[in-house]
Amino acid sequence: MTDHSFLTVISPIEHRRNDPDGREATIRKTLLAHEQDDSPFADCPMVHMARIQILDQAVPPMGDTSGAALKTKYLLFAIDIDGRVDDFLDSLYRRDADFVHNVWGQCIGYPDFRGAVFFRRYIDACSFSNPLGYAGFDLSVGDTLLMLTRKNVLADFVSAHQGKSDKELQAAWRKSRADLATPNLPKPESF
Amino acid sequence: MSSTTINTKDIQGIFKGFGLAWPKGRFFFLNYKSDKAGRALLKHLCPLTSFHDLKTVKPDVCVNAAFTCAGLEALALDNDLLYSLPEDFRDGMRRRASINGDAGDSAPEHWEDIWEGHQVHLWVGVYARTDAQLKDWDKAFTTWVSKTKGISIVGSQDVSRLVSSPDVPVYLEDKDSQPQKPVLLEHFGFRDGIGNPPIKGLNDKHITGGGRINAKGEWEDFPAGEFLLGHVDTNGEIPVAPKPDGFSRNGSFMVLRKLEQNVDLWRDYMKGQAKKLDADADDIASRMVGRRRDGTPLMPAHDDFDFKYSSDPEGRVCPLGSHMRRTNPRDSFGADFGSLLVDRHRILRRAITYGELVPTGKTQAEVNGEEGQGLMFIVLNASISRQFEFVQQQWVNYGNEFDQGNDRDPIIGTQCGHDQMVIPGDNAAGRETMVCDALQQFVVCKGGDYFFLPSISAFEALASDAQGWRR
Amino acid sequence: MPLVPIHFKGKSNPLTVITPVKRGWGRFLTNAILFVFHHLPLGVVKQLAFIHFARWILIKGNKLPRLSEDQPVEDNWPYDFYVFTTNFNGSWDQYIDAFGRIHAVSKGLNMLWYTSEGFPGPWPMRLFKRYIHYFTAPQHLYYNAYPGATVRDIDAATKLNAEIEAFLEDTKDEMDDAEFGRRYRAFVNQVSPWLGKTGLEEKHEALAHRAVPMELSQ
Amino acid sequence: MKPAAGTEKLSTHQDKRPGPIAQFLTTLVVRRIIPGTFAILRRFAPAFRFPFTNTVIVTSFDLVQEVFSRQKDFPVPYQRQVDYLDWEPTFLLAMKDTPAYWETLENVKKLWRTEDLKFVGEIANEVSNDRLDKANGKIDAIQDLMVPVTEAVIDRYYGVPIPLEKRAAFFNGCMHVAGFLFGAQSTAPKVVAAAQEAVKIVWEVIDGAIAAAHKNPLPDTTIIGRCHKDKIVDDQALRSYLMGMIMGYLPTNTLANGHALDVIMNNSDAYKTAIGAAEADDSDLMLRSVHEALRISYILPGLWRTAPVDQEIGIGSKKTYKIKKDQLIYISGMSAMKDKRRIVDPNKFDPNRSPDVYMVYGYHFHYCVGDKIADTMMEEIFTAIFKRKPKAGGKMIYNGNFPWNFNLSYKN
Repeated sequence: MTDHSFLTVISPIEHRRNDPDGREATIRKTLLAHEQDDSPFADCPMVHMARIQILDQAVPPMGDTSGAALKTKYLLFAIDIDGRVDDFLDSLYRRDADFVHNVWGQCIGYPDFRGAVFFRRYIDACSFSNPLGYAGFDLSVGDTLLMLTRKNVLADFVSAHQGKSDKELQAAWRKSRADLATPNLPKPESF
Repeated sequence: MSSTTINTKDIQGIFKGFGLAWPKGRFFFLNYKSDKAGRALLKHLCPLTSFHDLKTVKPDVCVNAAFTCAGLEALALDNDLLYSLPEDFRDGMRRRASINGDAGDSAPEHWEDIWEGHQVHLWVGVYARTDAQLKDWDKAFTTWVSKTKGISIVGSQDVSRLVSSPDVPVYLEDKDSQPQKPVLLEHFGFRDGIGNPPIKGLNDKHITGGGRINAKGEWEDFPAGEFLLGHVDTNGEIPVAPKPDGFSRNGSFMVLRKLEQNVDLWRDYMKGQAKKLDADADDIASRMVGRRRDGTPLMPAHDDFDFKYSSDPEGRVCPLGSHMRRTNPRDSFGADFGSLLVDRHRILRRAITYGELVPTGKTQAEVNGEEGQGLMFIVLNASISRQFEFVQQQWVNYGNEFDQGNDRDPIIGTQCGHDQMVIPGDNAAGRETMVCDALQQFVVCKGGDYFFLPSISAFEALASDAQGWRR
Repeated sequence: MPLVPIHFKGKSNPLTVITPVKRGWGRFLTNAILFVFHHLPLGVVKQLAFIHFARWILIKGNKLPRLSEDQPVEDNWPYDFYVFTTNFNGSWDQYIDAFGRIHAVSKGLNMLWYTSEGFPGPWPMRLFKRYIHYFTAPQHLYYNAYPGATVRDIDAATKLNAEIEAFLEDTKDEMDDAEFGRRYRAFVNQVSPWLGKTGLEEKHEALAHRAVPMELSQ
Repeated sequence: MKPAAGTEKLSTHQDKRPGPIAQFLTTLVVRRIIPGTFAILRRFAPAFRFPFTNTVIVTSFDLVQEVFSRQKDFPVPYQRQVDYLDWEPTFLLAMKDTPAYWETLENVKKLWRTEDLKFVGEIANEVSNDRLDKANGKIDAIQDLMVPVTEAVIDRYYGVPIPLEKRAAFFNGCMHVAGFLFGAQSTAPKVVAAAQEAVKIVWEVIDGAIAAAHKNPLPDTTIIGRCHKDKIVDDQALRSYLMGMIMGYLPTNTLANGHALDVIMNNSDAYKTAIGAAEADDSDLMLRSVHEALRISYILPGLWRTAPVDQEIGIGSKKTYKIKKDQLIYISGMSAMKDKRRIVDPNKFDPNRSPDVYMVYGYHFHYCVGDKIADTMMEEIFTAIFKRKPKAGGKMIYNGNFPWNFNLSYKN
């Protein structure tokens, strides 16, 4: 069983005086384009769940009227993955480098080079460790998809073979064994 | 403002329910052209029958009434009041079709015409002891309406109670499943009207098994606020309600759905499954419903009300996917939690059947032709979205919380043609698993809407010509 | 309570709540609480089976990444960030309800948010919901590898999987038909509680209903 | 030592082999001292200037990837050597990130097409099975299997037949020129002269093939035939491309296959995986096993880059290193792929690693242009070998620092 990583990253978003939301707009546009489907994470087989949020402003406690505020906008990236963070980052970069450049590339301090190594270093510089993590189940993404598929395959088999004779049952089972043992797995995000 | 004692004179009679004492009924759906005509109608209907009346006066004819959102708007009420109405109510049932699973045959485009274009402003439910009394009232009322300008009856629906009798067979194949004692029936031949939550301060006596289960595992009655506005609910709060307090207090939201029951289809399907599974059709039917025909629970029980599900977490005795277990899961989610996760989603049902009973061996067409059979399904709750819609959507048309995946309620769920219900087997008891596949649309919604059921005093205030809540 | 639909595909919902925590003792105490929770079994939450993944993390307000000289120093923000993220099944209201109503969970939550400024406690529920809603950060991109599955589906599939593997092994060789029938039926009876079908459906009305009550979202 | 079966034809070259003591020392340096030194450097000084030289050795995963990624800041130095070799126009391997590079790359892709891989696979499959069948249970896997397969591909796919009498000289010439290009970067007159001598025979073979093709046109399944038919580039350019594609193919493949075979035969996990993959006809797993073997061993210990102006590496990380103008940078992919900070348990054979940890074919810009050809060929050769269940174990025999012989015994 692979270990589970909870990655939490907060990166500052560049805020330019002459173009107040130029970079942030690029991020928003990119996120919107990938919101429903075509998710860059779908090709990273280790990602369970991921979210990206733009933190426009920190919310002070109710009743704090001192005007406490952050001076920069931040991008929150929280992700639950199997295995090591570096493997995930490399995978994401390989699948969709443009996405990385259009999101984190717009943040303050991201070097002006292309290459997964800079992405890894940047995320490392912005990530926070030691969360209290909770995982509802102890499976990798691949195992989860396998088990879910098996569940549906078995349900279909049982339903389709109600009231069959023992002989027919055995014959059908022999035929369907392989479908159950090694079913065609759905791509992540399509189950 | 809240009080622990509830003024039953202020609450409409439907809260108590018109049981077998008033077995005949007629629903009128009315429209009024102006606020003035509306007030005339309300005034004519006063006084409505109260909860208190049903217990003491016991009139021959009982009248209750409730408004749709269009009906309240047509009364030219103050904007403050109208804007304080909750959005689910303002949307109405038609716009909430996707939440309630009203698709396919139940889709709003197939509903009866009266539900189109917000014509229905007021529901008037009339319940009588005998047919003759009902006819008299009906005649007087329709004459009055025809004479009064600006008021029209856009639709009406006869309803009546069905009572089982050993002479009228309602079983499928097994004679023994016929209810022996006379019980209130619905058209599929099952006992109806049991399992409603008892309400603190309204019920005469505590009913073990109907209410909620506290942390100690004991049964408790529900606080009134879950069903009656202006009172404390199970969270210890007064639920959000329309303003002002006088308007909503002792009132409630009412969901009315006309549910057509395809008795022939149901019986054929059950027999077909029984043949396929080499099993008893009545047994399959009762496992789908979750109770026997006469209301006996499948779970070991003290009586028809007092039983729990937590001893059967896998649904091998009473299937988790059965209609009863879905709509009132009791402590299905674990003995540790009691009914904590269920309490906020309970509903008070005040349904009444329409159409004649179809005895076994006859078809619906033979009994009453085109008219059809079914249920005027009525729900009372404090929040339509939290209670009725939640049950409909999360418990009836979705099975996650019962470990049923996407499988829907076999009786009233929206079926797509390839849906199944799994009745788990039990190796210890030597009972085989039954998978009922290709479930059919046995119950079709033919229309309905969300109503506001005001208190007696609020109804009278709305009827009065004083400026009151008008704009 | 009207519903505000959210636009993410699938059966699980994201929620991010970022509450302010005072520095100094607040920070110390929060870390101590998190340390304690690291070592607590979270059996009740597992039993409720409605959270895929959740995390709590204390982010020091003065240690936010400052990666360039041009970036202003954050000297006008005297709090730390206490970030809670979760992926849950069901509707928002139902989720928060479960938090507050289950005694063990609400006690835990009270502990976890104890140091957050202005936390009213899990009861009364209306204040609790308002608090959670007040500090919820909007989602901009959400991804779920198995949108058609809930935690309960996965739990059921896990239980089922062990049985399937055992039965596949058991029926490796051809056998007498009657014997096979007997074993097959016993197997099906055993697994029958978990045979509900799951996955994404073309149009599943139940999935549209994941909403924050309008009284809070206004 | 008795020469292994089938190596007689290369006897001219064997005469030049170093004596046993020199060979022992070379092998020791190549197999133990260099990797050991690099491991220490990787840990303590991932960018290390070799004392008294102009060379910086880069050994950590991150820094190696960084230098690879910044092709504009760190161009390749090979043009210097190419100039000595009568090699005009120059080829991809010596080019900077200029429009000319992309034009050349486009032309190369027009000639060497993805759909040809099936043909390459057929050639490799046919030749390797033929060789293994004929050898009767004992074979020198490098000289009698891998080299002939490579030569067959060059002959039948490129369209450059190598006359039998020139075969040994051609092979040696290629190895020598490759050493001159990618090796110690020395341009001492003696070294240059030797390289110019060695390259002659290679040019002879290539030019001969092009001239012959003008007389008897080749089918358009071959590179030369296709180029002549579709007039993709002129002969001068074609000549240069062929040189490049042979230089990057014959010597490196010999090195790669030898090292990979050595790892798989001597690592029980790897051996089991390879046998299993061959049995199940899982070519994907076979390929991953070969790549993993090459990660554990290597093709080349490293590659060269230069810095035309002062640079800094380690950008965005906590520690940066200065690179001075005109310093030579030796980036060791071999060392990087064993970096514990990026790769879990780097000495363990695990074919299921993320594809991102491999830099077997280089990385980013200058990523091997013929990677798929090599992959297809390796897949076929290794499948053919492991289908015959060779006896595990075996020792690679070096010639200088080149893996030269590897004796396999198997059941036919």
